[in-house]
Amino acid sequence: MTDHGHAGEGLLEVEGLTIVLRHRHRPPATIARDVSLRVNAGEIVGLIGESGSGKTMTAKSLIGLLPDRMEVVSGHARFRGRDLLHGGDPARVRGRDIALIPQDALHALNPVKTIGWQVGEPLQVHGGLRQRRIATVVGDLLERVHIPDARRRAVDYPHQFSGGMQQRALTAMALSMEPPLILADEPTTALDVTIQAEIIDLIGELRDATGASFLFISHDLALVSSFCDRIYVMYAGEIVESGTRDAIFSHTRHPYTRALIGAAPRLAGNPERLPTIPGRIPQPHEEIRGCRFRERCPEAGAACGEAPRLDTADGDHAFRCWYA
Amino acid sequence: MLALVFWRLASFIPTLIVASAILFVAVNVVPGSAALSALGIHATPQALKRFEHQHGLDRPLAVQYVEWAGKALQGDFGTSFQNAVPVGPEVRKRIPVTLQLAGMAFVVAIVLAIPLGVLAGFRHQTGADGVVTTLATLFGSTPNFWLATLLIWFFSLQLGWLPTGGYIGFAEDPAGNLERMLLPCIALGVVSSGLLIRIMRTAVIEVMSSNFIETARSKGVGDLRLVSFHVLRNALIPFFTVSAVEFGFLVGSVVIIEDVFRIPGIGSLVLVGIINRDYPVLLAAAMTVTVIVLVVNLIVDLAAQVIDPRQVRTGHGS
Amino acid sequence: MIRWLNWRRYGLVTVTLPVVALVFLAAALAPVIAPYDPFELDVLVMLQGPGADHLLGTDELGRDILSRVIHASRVSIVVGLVAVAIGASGGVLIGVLAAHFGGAVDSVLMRFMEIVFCFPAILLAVILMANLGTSVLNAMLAIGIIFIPGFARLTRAVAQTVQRQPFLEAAICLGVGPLRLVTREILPNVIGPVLVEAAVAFSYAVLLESALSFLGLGAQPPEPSWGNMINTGRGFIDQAPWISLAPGAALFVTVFSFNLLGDGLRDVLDPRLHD
Amino acid sequence: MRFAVGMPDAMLLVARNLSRTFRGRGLLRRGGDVRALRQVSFSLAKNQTLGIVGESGSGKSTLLRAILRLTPYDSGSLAFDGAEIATLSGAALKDLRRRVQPVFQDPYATFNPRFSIGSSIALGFELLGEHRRQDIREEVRRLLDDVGLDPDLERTLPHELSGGQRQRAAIARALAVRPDLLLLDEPTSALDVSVQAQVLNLFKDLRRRYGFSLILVTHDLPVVGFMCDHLLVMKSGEVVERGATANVIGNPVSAYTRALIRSAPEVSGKKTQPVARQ
Repeated sequence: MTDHGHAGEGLLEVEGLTIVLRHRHRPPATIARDVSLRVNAGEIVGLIGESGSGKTMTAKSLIGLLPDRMEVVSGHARFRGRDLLHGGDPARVRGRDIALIPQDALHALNPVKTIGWQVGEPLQVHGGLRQRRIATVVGDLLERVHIPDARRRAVDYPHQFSGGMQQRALTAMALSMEPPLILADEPTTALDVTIQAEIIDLIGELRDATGASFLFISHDLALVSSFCDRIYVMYAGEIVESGTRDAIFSHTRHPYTRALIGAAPRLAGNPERLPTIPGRIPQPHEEIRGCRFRERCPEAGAACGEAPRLDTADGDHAFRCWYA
Repeated sequence: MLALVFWRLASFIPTLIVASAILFVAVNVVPGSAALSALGIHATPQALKRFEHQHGLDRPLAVQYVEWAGKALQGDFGTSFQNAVPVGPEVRKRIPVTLQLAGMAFVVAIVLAIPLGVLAGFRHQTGADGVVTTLATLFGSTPNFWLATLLIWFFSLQLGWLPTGGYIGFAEDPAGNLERMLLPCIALGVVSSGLLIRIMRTAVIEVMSSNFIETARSKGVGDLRLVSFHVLRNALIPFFTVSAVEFGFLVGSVVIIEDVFRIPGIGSLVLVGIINRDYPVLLAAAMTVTVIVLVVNLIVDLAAQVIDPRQVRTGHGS
Repeated sequence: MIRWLNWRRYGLVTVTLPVVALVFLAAALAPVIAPYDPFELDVLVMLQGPGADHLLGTDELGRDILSRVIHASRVSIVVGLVAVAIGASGGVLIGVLAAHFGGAVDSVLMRFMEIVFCFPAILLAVILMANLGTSVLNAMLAIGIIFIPGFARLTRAVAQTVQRQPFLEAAICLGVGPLRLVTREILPNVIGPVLVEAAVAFSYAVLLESALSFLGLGAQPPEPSWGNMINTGRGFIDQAPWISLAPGAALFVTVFSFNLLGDGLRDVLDPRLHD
Repeated sequence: MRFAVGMPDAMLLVARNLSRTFRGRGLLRRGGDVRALRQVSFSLAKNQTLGIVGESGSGKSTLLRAILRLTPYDSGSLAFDGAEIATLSGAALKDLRRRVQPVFQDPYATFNPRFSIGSSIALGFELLGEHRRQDIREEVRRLLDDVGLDPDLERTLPHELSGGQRQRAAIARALAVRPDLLLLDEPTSALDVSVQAQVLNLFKDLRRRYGFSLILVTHDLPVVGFMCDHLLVMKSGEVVERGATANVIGNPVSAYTRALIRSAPEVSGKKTQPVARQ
């Protein structure tokens, strides 16, 4: 376990983070609004949301990788007590303190560089290691993510790896500087389900072995229900519910979370019709008065005309709803 | 990999045959005019017939082609109608001149294109991009013979810095050679760079939008390292493949530029052949230019395949 | 109900269209707007610099340069239009056929096109002109033929991309016949890129025609063309640079604006790009 | 295991020992062959729903394309309503094209970007040839309403719609020719969970209303669990298991099916089990 010396405080603390997308002709659109989240040392935390919920941009803002026209307009993000958003060079944090495992493994790898070179690149950029030492470390890393015949295959190019192996290589790359926090951005979306299960298993194994924390970003509530310690659910740029896995799935409070859980089909015992959420997710530029889920919410009432705050009910379990 | 190179080389032979046949037909598209122009318009019909028979011009075109191609393969391009001198040695003498001109001009074009293209692509949709893109269109829209004329007017006649044309071998007088090559290379190279800048820019934009760029950034890779290790090599693969076509255009333009600067290369020999209706000369010169272009295309193609690891056969099961 | 244009991205087109229109207008109304007869000799004003009488000066035979530049635009425009028409119609036909039939037809057609495409265009034009005879008509023909492979390659590439699209399979599965498949699904998607290519090819045709005339293989004196005027001017470049400068500038502006128009069309005709 | 009960003439689609090998390319052609389908047999009765489950490279897409006659097969037999699909021509082929309609994975790519949604759907009615021109527009609007879209969306271009809306439009286009069999190729894997639920419900509603049979090709076992009566599990071109969905999921016989079931994420807080590492 990494000892970060801030007892009782999270490894990563995000508070009131708001990200906007600037338009040339339109008023700015809010991509993420007042997002607060915490990742403790050694935790796997899930950040869940459908497309357009702002989950990926929230994560990218932490390492300064927002697209050109997006920017953080308010809020704080502290990593081990150090401010990530204001001052400081995000390039120094990236890969060293906070690493990223990207989605779509094939396209996330440079096609003209060998796997070994790419896995070792953070060591080249951040570490003062000698070439030969890097080669050894890279071999160890590839072995650690269970790439068979790792040392020999380090000289292969990405297209010579299968999808699952590419994702393993990207995981090794994220581990190379032994960062305390790893952001995993839908790392299994492009993979077959059996391979997906392998990668999930690998992440759990690496957490146990290295003590690193993971912020696991996904659109798949079912997937994260199997292995995340705590979960944040995002809807239309806001966190609507957060808590331990048990709290989220066994004591669901927010109507959106409940609807999302119900909407996923099961292997067996499905109802004749799946419960659905009427309407569609509001676009970031749409002005909405009150609760952003109100229009689609089966439980909406008079109070919803005013935007609810993210309230903590019992212990760690919080939700953004007047009626929950 | 080897099989790929082998096939590319093997397919070069039919390419050469088709290309030379096209040229042969293009040159001989109007029958009988060779004799007329060689002997003048007052020649008797009998004299014309005799000339045609003597040079084998009265036989079917296909037969003439096979005979010409067979001899050309051995370096024999026949003798000039005009002065009965063998054409081969004349062509050989001029090849280095044109190669130097085209090569240096292409270097000028590439030296302009790669940094400007990278700058524009890397700073896509910024002011720098706009300036470079406009510049590229300006360059590409300039008629090279007009630019050549302006360059001579300004640098040679107004300022008197450089000679107006002519040629001196590099071995004889390196400074004199470069002095005379400078303006033609600029005229050719700047115009060619127009298209090349755009190609490079497009290639860089394409690479920059790839996911692996973000992966590299997430590792803490800075701009300089990003461009040199991740962007450049990926962008150069399409760049060189497409720029080969532009090289063909550049070599074609040599015909005009050599004329403007009075450079005794293959290009001006083409014009000599045309003006004199000297078909053996015209064919030999045109064929040489074509072969240069095709060979460069071949080399670039092979090089692009060699630097692209995706062409390598998968070694392990994947 | 085809929607062609995305007028939100018309910026570049609105800037260049007036220039392009001006060039076309000058060509169409040349006899009306030209201040002098382009063939009229006036030995009294030989090699006169730009001035009130002759805005762009006169040439070695005392002819008004402005009038000759205006009249010369006719050669360029006509050659450009006809050559592009020949190249585009021939190329699109070959490209669609190659993409549609595939297999051996495709291989033979495209291999041949590939070889012609690799040919230095100017060289081919020069040789064709030398043998067909130097005339404006032959220049159109030669340049048009040279354009065919480019259009064929482009058309085939776009058509093949379209053919790999799921929407084509969706149409096949609906039972759309081969002819309708080409006219409804493939051609509408080909036309956009072909129009863009046509604008760029037009500028290139104007350049090529001028190059041929410059070498004495295109329009023949005394008929004015920008190429032969630049060539004539070379002989007097020291005393009278305007003889070469004026037609060169006209040529340059025309080529430049057509290239920009091509860029603008690229933006406007893409249905997917939006702000 | 025979799961298609009923009279033989009630069989809509029958595959027997269907095989297809993609030849490897190259000069020496060593070991490049891919056996996409190996002796695949199954049958589909009228009004049945069949899920075909498999991961990438399982041959499920090749099978689907063979049924649509977008790709040939090497050996075996594949009969639609008693007629061998490979030998169809002329009117019979036209008939197959009408009666079997696909809905593909990426709803955006299945629309010609130059045509409005309405115009793409109208094409089906035009080909059907049963409506007067002026009535087609009304039919299109009715169909859009049927699939839960605002009829006024007929004038929009594909890129102006959301993923879920596009998939609804794609379903409308397929339904325009009143097909007997709908082939769904990963119809919801590009969609969000909440949109997926809407689209899956829509399929069920429409099936009740229009009465078509359905084959659903997917890698997502729970989707089949919700949608299909019968299930075919494929791996490397072979059928490894088939039967009634509830039976297969409740009592899987093959190791691969068990692995698939274990790996399928389900909201329950249960832990997924990785399959044995390669």
